[in-house]
Amino acid sequence: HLPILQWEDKRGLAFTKNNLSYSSNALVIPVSGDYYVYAQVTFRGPIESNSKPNSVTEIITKVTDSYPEPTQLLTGTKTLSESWNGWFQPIYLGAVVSLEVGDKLMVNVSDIKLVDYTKEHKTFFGAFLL
Amino acid sequence: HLPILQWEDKRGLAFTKNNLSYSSNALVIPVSGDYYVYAQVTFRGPIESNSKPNSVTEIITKVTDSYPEPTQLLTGTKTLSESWNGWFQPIYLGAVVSLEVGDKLMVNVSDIKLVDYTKEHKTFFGAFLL
Amino acid sequence: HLPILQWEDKRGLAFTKNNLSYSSNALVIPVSGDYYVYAQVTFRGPIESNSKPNSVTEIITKVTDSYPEPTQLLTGTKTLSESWNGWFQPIYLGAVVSLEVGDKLMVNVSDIKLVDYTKEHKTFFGAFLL
Amino acid sequence: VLVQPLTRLRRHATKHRCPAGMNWIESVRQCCDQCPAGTFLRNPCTNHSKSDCAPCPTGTFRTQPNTISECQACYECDRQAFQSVLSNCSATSNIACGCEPGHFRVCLDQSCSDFSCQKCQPCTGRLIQRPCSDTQDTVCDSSCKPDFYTEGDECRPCHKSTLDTCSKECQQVCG
Amino acid sequence: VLVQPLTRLRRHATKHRCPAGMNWIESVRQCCDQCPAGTFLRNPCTNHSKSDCAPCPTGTFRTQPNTISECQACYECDRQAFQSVLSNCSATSNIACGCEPGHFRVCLDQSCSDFSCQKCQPCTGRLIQRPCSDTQDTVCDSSCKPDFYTEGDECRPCHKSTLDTCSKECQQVCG
Repeated sequence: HLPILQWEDKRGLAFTKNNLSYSSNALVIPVSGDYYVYAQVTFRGPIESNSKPNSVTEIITKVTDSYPEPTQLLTGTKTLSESWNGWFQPIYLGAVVSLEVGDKLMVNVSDIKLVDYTKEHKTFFGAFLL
Repeated sequence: HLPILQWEDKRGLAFTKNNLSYSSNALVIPVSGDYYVYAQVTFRGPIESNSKPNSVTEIITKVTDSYPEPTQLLTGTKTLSESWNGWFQPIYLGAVVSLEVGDKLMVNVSDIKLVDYTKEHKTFFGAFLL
Repeated sequence: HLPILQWEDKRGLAFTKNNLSYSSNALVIPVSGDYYVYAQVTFRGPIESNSKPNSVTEIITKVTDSYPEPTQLLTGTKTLSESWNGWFQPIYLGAVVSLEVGDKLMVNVSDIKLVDYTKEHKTFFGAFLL
Repeated sequence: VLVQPLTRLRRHATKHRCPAGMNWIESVRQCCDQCPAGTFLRNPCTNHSKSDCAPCPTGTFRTQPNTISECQACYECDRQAFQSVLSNCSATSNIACGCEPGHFRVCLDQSCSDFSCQKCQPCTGRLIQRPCSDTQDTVCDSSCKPDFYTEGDECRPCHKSTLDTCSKECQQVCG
Repeated sequence: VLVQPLTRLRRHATKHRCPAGMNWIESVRQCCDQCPAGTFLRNPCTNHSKSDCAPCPTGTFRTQPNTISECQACYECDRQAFQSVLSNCSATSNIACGCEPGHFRVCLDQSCSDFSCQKCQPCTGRLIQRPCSDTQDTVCDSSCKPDFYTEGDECRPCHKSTLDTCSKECQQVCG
């Protein structure tokens, strides 16, 4: 599977409340229902590794006790045509999904080294119950 | 008008509830109010037709009994600069709009042949009442 | 600081209600709570000025009485690789933020001359209380 | 990197252990038998009735035993982008896509779940070292076929008539 | 351009004037002392107790006196993109990033809050007019160094042996 992003859940703009908790890289759903789930990842390059990625991908995934494999809920895939002296590419995803109590939500990316983790307002992830 | 996308409303991750129904390519609003409406379309190319599109457009449109013409609610337009050995371009749109009971919401695109319809988590459309 | 966008808050699709008001380029928060804040700016070029921007940036900012400097809440930054005979680039941002009564929300952009203000459905800004 | 999850509900789920082949179902607060691959849990079990499993509707599938309330929607092959169906979607397996004859896969990333189908290169004027396959382009010989001469990185057929332009490679032909 | 703000609450905040060094706190409807830079307002003041200010947790900061309920998260320097730490984040100041030696900044826009670090150009065969700095690439002399000759826009070293290719610039070397 694609690498999973880690998140800050307390400091700065980050917060969790109403029992929606964050543990081992996932948001844990406290009660079954329909949630609006969203995430933005800002990708940037080039990085020192000589590989020239030709695309970036962000996927919001669900892991549930009722099924042994993760389910891809939302996917954003963008090919890169940028010249190589520095590029930035944000991908935003958001939609309503039906979730069960105990389900876990995670964000996977095609290449963790391409994620801009330097500023909290450029890469973020969240959910709220409707 | 630009071609209208068709949607799956029952199988897989798709669902409708609380009387918000889907019929003839449109979400039908069951009660007047303010809704957060959103849609993502992943475009991809090139396709066998030799035309080289230089842009892709996604529009969320409203059709209402009170006015003979559709209203464009949200539009995402992106020019394409990608090289021609395969490109992907997601466009996400979302905002709050005031809707009346019976209004219909649809998604139009500049070119249906460029829409990546192969995976439910890459192209999606929805709305919820605030 | 980066230039601040001005908005239409009454005509066409625009509206404010429930005491969330718009004044001097900002949405004013009537009561403390968690809000889903979103904005899309469509950028376009080239414009007559000979400068060739190599990127566009959209930032949703908070100004609060409790702190003398604005806080950047959400940022979308995209480098431009488009050829120079006309390009469009939408950037959508949205997330949940905790706000206090009296806080002001604004949208800043890297270059106001590059903003496509021609159609209300291409560039928009809003917020709703959860 | 920032997370801001937020919801407005109270109850907290605790972990439950079930015997093999069974999953905990929160709504009935008991362990229920898993439904076999190809089906989904239409209604949970009760004290006096087993899990009610229903077959996945056409166009959906489940590859594993489960207690999930819907089946996954099948992918589709991208016919307009020269993809072809290797195996159809069944109740227990997703569709598998490849490339139409004369095309090969160019993966978008390592997972290759997204790929485009590129035209195989024709080895005009060269011998084929390795034919085009679903996953790799044709590999052409570096030198030209007999009766062809190199011009730039192309191989051109030798013309009987033009003696003067007869390069070394075309000697037999020009004779 | 469209705005669609919307919320579901009634009360309307009116502007309150507080003396210098104090801010209006809506939740207690009174003016409270500002917390100094490096701290945040953990609990507002009451009629009989002062503002309860707590230090910013590590990894966060506040550069100004305030009555805000959390500190701002520090930025991080983009080590994978050759950025280096000029000064660490402290309770009262954000981290400051520059470029690693041998690299210079290429600003994304005027604010230069985002920048990439590009390799400095080596002035092979040229004298350095101005060395590479954090904010500017090396400036090389337009003409080649002695014992070097121009070929295209490159400067190549003169070879003692090859008299015939000895251009004017290489005269001393070829002798």
